[in-house]
Amino acid sequence: MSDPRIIEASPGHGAGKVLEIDHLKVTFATDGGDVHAVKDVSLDVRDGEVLAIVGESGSGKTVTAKTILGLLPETATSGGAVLINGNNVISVSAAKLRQIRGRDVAMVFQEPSTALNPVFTVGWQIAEGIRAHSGGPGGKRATAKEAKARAIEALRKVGIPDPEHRVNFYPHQFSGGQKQRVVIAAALALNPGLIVADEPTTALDVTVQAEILELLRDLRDKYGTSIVLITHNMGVVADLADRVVVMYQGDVVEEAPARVLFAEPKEDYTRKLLAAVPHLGRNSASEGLKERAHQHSPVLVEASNLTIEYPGRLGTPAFKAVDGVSFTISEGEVFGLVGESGSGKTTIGRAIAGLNRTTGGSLKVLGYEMLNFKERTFKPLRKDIGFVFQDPAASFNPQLTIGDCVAEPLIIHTNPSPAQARQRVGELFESVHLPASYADRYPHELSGGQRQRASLARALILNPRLLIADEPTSALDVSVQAKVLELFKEIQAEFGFAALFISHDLAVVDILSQWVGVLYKGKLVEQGIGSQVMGSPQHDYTKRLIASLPVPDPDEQARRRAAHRALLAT
Amino acid sequence: MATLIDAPPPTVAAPTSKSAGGGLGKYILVRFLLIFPTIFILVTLVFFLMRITGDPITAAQGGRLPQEQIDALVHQAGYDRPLFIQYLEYLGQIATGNFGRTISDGRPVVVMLTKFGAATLELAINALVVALLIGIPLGMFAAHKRDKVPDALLRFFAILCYATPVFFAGLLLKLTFSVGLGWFPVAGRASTSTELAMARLSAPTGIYWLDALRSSDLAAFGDIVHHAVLPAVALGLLTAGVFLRLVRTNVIGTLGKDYVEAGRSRGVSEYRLVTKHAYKPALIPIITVMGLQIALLLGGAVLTETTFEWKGLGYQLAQYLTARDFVAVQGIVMLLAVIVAVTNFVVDIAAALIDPRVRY
Amino acid sequence: MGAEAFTPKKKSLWDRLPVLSHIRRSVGLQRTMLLIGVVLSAVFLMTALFAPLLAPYGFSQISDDAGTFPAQAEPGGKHLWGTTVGGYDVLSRVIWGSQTAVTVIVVAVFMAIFLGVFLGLVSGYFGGWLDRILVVIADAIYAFPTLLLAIVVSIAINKGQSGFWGGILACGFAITAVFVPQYFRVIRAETIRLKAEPFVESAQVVGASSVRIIGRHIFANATRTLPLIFTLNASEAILTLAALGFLGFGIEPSSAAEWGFDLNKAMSDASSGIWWTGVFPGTAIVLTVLGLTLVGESMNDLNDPRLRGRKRAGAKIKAKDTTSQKEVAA
Amino acid sequence: ACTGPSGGGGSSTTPGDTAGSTITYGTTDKVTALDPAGSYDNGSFMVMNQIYSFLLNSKPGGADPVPDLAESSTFTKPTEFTVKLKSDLKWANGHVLDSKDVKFSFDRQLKINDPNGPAALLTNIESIATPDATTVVFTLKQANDQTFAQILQSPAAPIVDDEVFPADKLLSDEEIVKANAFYGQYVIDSYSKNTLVSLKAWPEYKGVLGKPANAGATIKYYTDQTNMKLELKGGQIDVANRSLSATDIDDLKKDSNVAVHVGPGGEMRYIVFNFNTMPFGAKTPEADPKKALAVRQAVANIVDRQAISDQVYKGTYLPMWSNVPSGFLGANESFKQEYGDGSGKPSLDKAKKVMSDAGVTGPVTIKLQYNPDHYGKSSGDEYAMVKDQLEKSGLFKVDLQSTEWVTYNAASKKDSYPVYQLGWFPDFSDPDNYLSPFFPKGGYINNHYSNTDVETLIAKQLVTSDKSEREKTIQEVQNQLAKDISTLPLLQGAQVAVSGKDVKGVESTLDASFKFRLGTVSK
Ligand SMILES: Nc1ncnc2c1ncn2[C@@H]1O[C@H](COP(=O)(O)OP(=O)(O)OP(=O)(O)O)[C@@H](O)[C@H]1O
Ligand SMILES: Nc1ncnc2c1ncn2[C@@H]1O[C@H](COP(=O)(O)OP(=O)(O)OP(=O)(O)O)[C@@H](O)[C@H]1O
Ligand SMILES: [Mg+2]
Ligand SMILES: [Mg+2]
Ligand code: NI
Repeated sequence: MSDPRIIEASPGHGAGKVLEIDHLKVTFATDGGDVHAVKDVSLDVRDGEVLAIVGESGSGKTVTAKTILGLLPETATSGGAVLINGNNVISVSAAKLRQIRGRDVAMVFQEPSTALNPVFTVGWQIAEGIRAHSGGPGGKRATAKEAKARAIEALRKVGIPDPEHRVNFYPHQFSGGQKQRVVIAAALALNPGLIVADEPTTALDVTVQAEILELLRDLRDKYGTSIVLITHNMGVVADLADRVVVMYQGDVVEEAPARVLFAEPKEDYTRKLLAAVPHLGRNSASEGLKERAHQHSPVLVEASNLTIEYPGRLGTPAFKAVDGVSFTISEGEVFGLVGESGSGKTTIGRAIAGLNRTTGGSLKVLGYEMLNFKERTFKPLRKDIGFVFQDPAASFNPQLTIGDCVAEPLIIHTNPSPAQARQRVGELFESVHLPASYADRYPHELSGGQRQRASLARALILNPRLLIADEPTSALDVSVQAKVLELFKEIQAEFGFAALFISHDLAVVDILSQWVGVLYKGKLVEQGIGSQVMGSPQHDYTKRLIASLPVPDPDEQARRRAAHRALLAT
Repeated sequence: MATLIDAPPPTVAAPTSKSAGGGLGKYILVRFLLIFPTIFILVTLVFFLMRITGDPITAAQGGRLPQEQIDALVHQAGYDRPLFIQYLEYLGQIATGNFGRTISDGRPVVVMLTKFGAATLELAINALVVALLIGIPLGMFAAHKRDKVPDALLRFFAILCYATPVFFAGLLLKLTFSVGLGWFPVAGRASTSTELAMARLSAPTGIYWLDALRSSDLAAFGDIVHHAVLPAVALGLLTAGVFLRLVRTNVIGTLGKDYVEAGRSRGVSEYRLVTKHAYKPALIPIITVMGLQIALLLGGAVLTETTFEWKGLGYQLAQYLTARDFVAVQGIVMLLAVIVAVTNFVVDIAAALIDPRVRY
Repeated sequence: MGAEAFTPKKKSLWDRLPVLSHIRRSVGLQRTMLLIGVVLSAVFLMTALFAPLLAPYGFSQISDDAGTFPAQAEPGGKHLWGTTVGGYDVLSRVIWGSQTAVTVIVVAVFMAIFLGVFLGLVSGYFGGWLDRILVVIADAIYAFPTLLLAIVVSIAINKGQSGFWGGILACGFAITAVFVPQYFRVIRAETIRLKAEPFVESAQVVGASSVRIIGRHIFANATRTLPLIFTLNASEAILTLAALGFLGFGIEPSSAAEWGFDLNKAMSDASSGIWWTGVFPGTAIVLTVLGLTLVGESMNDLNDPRLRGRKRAGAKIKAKDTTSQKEVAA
Repeated sequence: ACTGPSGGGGSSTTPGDTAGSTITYGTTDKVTALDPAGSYDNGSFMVMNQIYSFLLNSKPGGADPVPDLAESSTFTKPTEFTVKLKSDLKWANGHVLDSKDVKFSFDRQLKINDPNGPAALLTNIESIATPDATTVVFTLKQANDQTFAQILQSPAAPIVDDEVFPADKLLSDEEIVKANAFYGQYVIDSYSKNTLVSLKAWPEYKGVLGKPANAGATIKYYTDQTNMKLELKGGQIDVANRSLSATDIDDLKKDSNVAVHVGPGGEMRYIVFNFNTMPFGAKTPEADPKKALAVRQAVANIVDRQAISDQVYKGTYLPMWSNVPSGFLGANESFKQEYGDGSGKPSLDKAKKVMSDAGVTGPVTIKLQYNPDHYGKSSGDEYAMVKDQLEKSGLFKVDLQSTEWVTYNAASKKDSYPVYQLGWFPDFSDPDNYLSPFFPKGGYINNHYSNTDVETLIAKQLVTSDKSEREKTIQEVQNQLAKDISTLPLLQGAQVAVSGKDVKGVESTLDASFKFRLGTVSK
C-alpha cells in the first residue's frame, strides 16, 4: 500500500496534460434571462494528478464538469476551449464526442443510486459503455462476451468481491458504497485517462466516503488515472487533492497546490471559505468541561430504554429504528446527537416532538409520557417545544408569507391581535438578524440561510423550553452554515432553551453541544462530554466514525489517514 | 377516463427490496384479494342503480298492457319486494354460481357472457395491437425529438386521436374506406358465409380469428382480418393517442435521469439511450397506466361496436339497460369488473416483476 | 422594530392566473400548441356566451315567418350549414351546442371538484378505515368503463323528465360520478404527499388543529393542479356527453342542442350523401376537445419540470432533483 | 363492398340445399325467444312465422284467416269454436302433430303467462277440448268473438310440439333448434341468436303457405340501420325490412339497384289527452269539461299531419284520420271531416273559434310529453313539429319534454303527463284491436275518458257476426271518438321493405297481416 507522501510527490507526476480548459464560458438561457454559470475558467489537469474544484453551491463546478464530457443541455451555449487529447469537446461532431466519452474521459456521479439504471444488471450497464466503442481487438465492436469479461475485470479493479457472480446483480443488490464502486468501475471500463468525479462522496456516510476516497487514490496510484474531483467538502480536498481550483460565481478565484492553499490562502474568498469549515476539535462547545453541564437543572426529556418501531408493510416484521435508547436532556442543555444515515436520529427527534409514536420503553417530554400519546392532551405542551427542520425551503408553506408562517404558533396558542403578532414577529426577526420587512416575502423569495433563520424564529416565537433541530444546516453551504451555527449559539445563550441538536457531522455537533450521543443502528453506543467523545472515543464505532472524518488540513489529514489504516488493520 | 392524467400509484405499493423475503408472494396475494371488493362494490352499485330505475316488465310490456296486468306480472316476478331482500337473494345466487337467464331474451347469462365477451375481447385485443404498434414507437420517437417539429406534430396527432369521439372516427373511417374507397367491409365481424362457418364449429372460443386459425380455414381468417381492420383502427387510435403521450412523457422523464446521463457519458448512442436505457425503466409506470386503459378500451368498445355492427358486450349492455334487464346488466357489469380487476392485477404484478428490485 | 404591515404582497393576479402565467412561461413549439389550445377554447367559450347573438335561429326552431324550414337542405342561402332531417338549422344547433357543453362541464366538473376535493382531503389526511374504504370504492369506480357508468347513472337519474335542466343534470351527475374518483385520487395522493412535507409537520408540531392544517396548509397546495385537471376533465366531459348523446342517453333536441345527439342523428345521413349534419357537430366536438386538451396538456407539461420546454430556470434545479428522487423512492 | 374471398353472403349456398338459391334478409329487430310463450314482439314473431304453423293463417296478399294446420273451422255454438285438423301431420323431427299439440300449445301459454309472453291475448278462452286427434274445441267466455279467428293466427297461437316443449316453463332457443321442433316452410339450419339465423326449406310442409320460392334463407340481424342499408346497397343482403330510417329509405329510392316496396301498415302514433290533468281537466283547479274539449278540438284543428309525414318521415308514415287505421274494416276519416279545413289541411280559424266559443282566452300552456327511444329516433323531430305548429297558432304555449321509456311508461299511466305521445302495433289484424284495448274503462291507456255509448258500441261490434253491420258500428264508434277526442290519431305506419333489383316476391308478403314470409321471396 502506498504511504501518505503523495501530496508532495504529485506535482511532478508527469509532464503531459490530459485536459486543458481555456477561457471556458457557459451561459444558460432561462425564463429570467441568461444565466452566466461559468464566466471565465481556465485550468489544466496533468497526467496522474488529482485536481479538486471547490466552491460554494452554484459556483459553476458541475457545469464545468459536464462541459468536459460535452453533457450540457441544449439550452447552454459555451465558449472557449476544452481540449482532451487534442480534441476540443466544445466543437467536435456528435459522433466524435461519443467516442471521446467513456474512452478518453469518464464521469463519476454524485448519487450512485440514481446513476445506475435500476432495471438493468450492473454488468450490462458497464458493458453498454464498452460496446458503444469499437473497443474490441482490431477496432471491432466488442462481443457481448468480451464486454462482459471486461465488465468483470472493471468490477474486480474497484474491489467488488466475487465479480464473476456479482456482474449479474441489479443495482439494488449493492450497498451505497458498492454502488459508487460500480459507477467508478463503469467509468474505468475503457481505461480513460481522465475521470471527472462530481461530488462522488457527498451522498455517502463518512465511513463509506473514506473507502471511496481510498479507492480513488488507489486508481490514481496504480493506473495513473487523472481525476477531476469536484466537491465542497474541504476535508475531502485535503485528503485527496494534489492541486485545488477555487471557483466563485463562475470564475476561478484561486488555484494552488493543496498544501499551499490550506496553509496560506491568498484570496479573501478562499480564506473566508476555509474559516467557515468546521474543524473537529477546534471550537468545541465543551472545551474544558470536566463534567456534564446543567446536570442539576430539571430534566426536560428523559428517555429510558426507548424503542421505536415502524410497522412493516404487508405483514413483514416491524422495523426497529430506535432500539433501547436512554438519555436525558436537562434545562438549558444542548444535546448533540450524531450518527450515520439511517441510524435513527430523526426518528428520536420526531418522537420527542410527538410526530412519531414510541412503541416501547419510556419517553417523558416535559413530564408527559409519550407512550400513551394523545394529541389532545399533548397539545398544551407544544408551545414549549420548538422544531427546526432540515430543509428550510420545504418547511414553509409556499402559499403563505414568511411573517404568517412565523406567527402561526403564536396565533394558535395565544390568539393575539394582528398588531401584537406583528410586533412579536418583528422582535424575533431582529434576534435572528433578519430585516423585519422580510415578513412580507414568500419563502421562495429568501435565500437558504435566511429561510433557516426564519425557521429558527418560528421555533422560538413562543419562547419554548426545548428546541429540536434536525440537521438544520446540512442543506446549506459551509459559509452559510457557519453563520447559522453562530446564530444558533448566540440565540441559545440568549434564550437559554434546551436543545436536541441532530447532525451527521461530528464537527458541527461539537461546535454546539456540550453533551454528545452517538447513535449507531438505533442504539446509543456512546454518550458523553463532546470534547471527550471526539477526543478519546470509547466505542469502536465512534472511533471508526471519527477516524473516517477527513479534516480540512492536508498534513493533519495525512496523519489521520495513517492512523485510520492502522485502526482498520486491527 | 383519466386518460390524460397520470394515474396515481396503485393502492398497494409494490414491494421494495427492503421488505423481507416472501414480500412478493404476499403482495400478489393482497393485490389479488383486492379484486373482490372491487367487484362487490360495482355489482352492488349497479344493482341498486338499476333497480331504482324501473323493471323489465314495464320496459317490455308497458306499451301493450293495462297497468293492472303489468302490476300483476311485476308482483308475480317478485320485483315489488323490498329491494334489500332482492339484493340479498341476488348475492346468494351469485355466491352459488347461479347467474340465471336474461330477462329480455332468455339466454343463460353465462352463455351470453362468453359469447359477447369473446367478441369484445377480440375487438379489444385487435385495438390494443393497433394502439401498441402506433403508440409505443411513435411515443419513443417523440421523446427523442422532444420539442422539435416531429414531436409537436406527434403530440398534436395524439391529442387529435383522443379528441375525436370514437364514433365520429368510426364514421369517417367507414365513409372513407368502405363506402368511398371500398377497401374494407362496412360492418360486421365476418361475412355471412364465414359467420355461418363459425356458427357451425363444435367448440369455438368465440374469438373468430383464433377459431379460424384453429380450424386452419385461411380464407375465413383473411375475411375476419379484413373485417377487423376498421373497428380496430377506430378504437385503437383512441388508445394509441393515450399510449403515445404516456410513452413520451415517461421516456422523457427517464431521459432526464442520472443513469441516462451516465450512459451518455460512456458514449452510448442517443438511439440506444431512448430505446433501451430510458425505455425500460419507463415501462413500469407505462404498464401500470396501460392497465387502466383497459377500462377506456371497454368503454370505447360500446361506441365502436354499434358503429361497426360488432356484437359484443358493450353494445349488448346498452340494449339490456334500455330493457331494464338487470340480470343481464349485472352479469355484464360483473364480467367487466372482473376483466378490469384482473387486468389491473396482472398489470400490477407484471410491473412489479419488471422491476428487478422486487425479485429475490 | 418589526412594525411593518403583513399585507401579503402576492404576485400580481396577472402573474398567477393559471393559463396566462403558463403562456408567459412557455417557449417555441410548446407555446404554439398552448396558444392554439387557448384560441380554440376561447372561441368555444365565446360561442357559448354569445350563442343568442351568434345563432341565426333558436336551437329547436324549425320554422320562421317565412314558413317551415326545409328538411336536409344543403348548406347555403338561408341556412349556411344546411338543415337536419327535422328541419333544424345546423349552424344554430352547433352554436347552441357549445352552450350545452359549457353548462354540462360546469355542472359536472364543479360537483366533482367539490365532492372529490372534500373526500380526498379528508381521506388523505385522516387515513384509517374511512380512507381504505373510500379508496377501494374510488378505485372500483375509477377502473370501471366510464361511459357505461355514465349510462347507468344517467338512467338512474333521468327518472323524471329531460327538460334542459333535467337533461343537463342527468348528464352532469353521470359525469360527476365518473370524475369524483379521479379528483379524489389526485387530491388524496397530493394530501398524503403534503402531509409528510415539513411545512405541514411544522404546523403539527406547533399544535395546529386538523381543520386548520387542512384548511390553511394543505388545501391551497393540494389544489394547485386543479386548473390542469379541470381542463383535461372538461374535454373528457364533452366526450362523455357526446357519447351519451350518441347512444341516446343524452339530451333531447327539443330541450337543448347537443352535438353528440346531432351526430347520432346524422349517422344515416352521412351514408346518404348528407354530410353537413354530421361533419359540423363532429368537428365542433373535435376542435373543442382539442383546444381544451391542448391547454391542459401544455399546462401539465409546463408544471412538470421534466416536461417543461428546454428553457428552464437554473435556480430550480436543486428542488427538481429532490422531487425526482422522491419519485424513485416512492 | 366486401372484397374478401368469401364475401357476398347473399349468394352463398348452405349445405343440404334442394333447389333454387337462398336469400338473405336483414332486420334491426331482435328475437326475444323462439318459444311462442316467451315472446311478444315483431322480431321473434317474424322467425316464428317461418318455422311454426297456426290453426288459421292468412295467405300472402291479405289478412283473412284461412285454414293452415286446420282443415276447417267454425263457431259450432256462440261460445264454441271448433277446428278440424288436417290428418297425418308430422313435426320436422318426426313426432306426430295432432290435437294434443294444439291444446298443449294454448294451455301452456296460459299456464306460463310469461311477462314477455302474449298470454294476455288468450283471455277469452275458457277451456279447450280434444274429442279426437284431429278435432279441437275452444270454449269461449264471450260469445261470437269476431276476433277469435284472428287471434288464432296471432303471436299467441303458433302450435308447438308437446313432446319437446315443457308444459310449464319456457324452452331455450338452442334446445328448440336442437330438437328440430318445427312445422313450417322452413326449419332452422344454424342459429346464432340475433346475429345470424340460417333457414332451409322443409319439403314436408303442408300448410297454407305452400312451398317456399327459395331453397333457404338467412336472417341477418343488425344493430344499426345504416349498416343494414349499406350492406343492402353492397349486395350482402337481398331484402331489408324493419327498420330503415326515413332518410335511408329516401336515399334508397334514388338508387336504381334496389327497389323500395311499400305495403299497408297497422302501426299508429297518437296523442293521448289525460282527461284529469290536461288543461281544464277534471282534476285541475280550473276544471271545465267544455274548455277541455275546446282545447282538444283546437289541437285537432291545428295539427298538420301531412307536414309531419312529409318532413319528418318522408312518407314512411302517413296521416291517420281516425282511431282505426285505413285498410281495416270500417275505417273512416272521421277526424278529417270533423277538423281542419275538411281536406286534411289544418284550420286556424276553426281552432280559434272553438276556443273563443268555449270562452278560453289567451294562450293555453300545454305540457306535452314524448318518448325519444321507444317509437323510433324521429319522435323528437315529430314532436318538435307538433310544438311548432301549436305555438305558431298563438293559441298554445307548449312545454315539450321527453323521458326515457320505462319511466315514461309508468309515469304516463299514473297521470303524470297531461298530454303525451303513444304508439300502437296491432296484435292481430282486426279493427277491434284499435278499440277494445283503448277506450273502455280499465283499458291500456287509462286517461280517464269514459263514454258509455262508445263502450256499448265497441262491445257490440266485437260480437256482431254480420260484416256490414259490424262495419257500420265501427264507423259509429269512430265518429263518436272524433267528437270526444280521447286520443288524437296522428300517423299510420307503412310497411317498407327494400330489396335488390333481382329479388322477386317481396311485394306479395307486405300485406295487412303484417307477417313477413320469407317463402315468397326469390331471386
Ligand atoms: N440547465 C441549467 N439551466 C440554467 N441554469 C443552470 C443549469 N445548470 C446549472 N445552472 C446554473 O449554473 C450555475 C452553476 O451551477 P452548478 O450546478 O455548476 O453549481 P455547482 O457549483 O455544481 O453547485 P452545487 O455545489 O450546488 O452542486 C448555477 O447558478 C445554476 O443555477
Ligand atoms: N416512515 C418510516 N417507515 C419505515 N421505516 C422508516 C420510516 N422512517 C424512517 N425509517 C427507517 O428508520 C431508520 C431510521 O431512520 P431515521 O430517519 O431516524 O434516520 P436518520 O438517522 O435521521 O438518518 P439520516 O441521517 O439519513 O436522516 C432508517 O433505517 C429508516 O429507513
Ligand atoms: Mg454541483
Ligand atoms: Mg434524518
Ligand atoms: Ni378516465
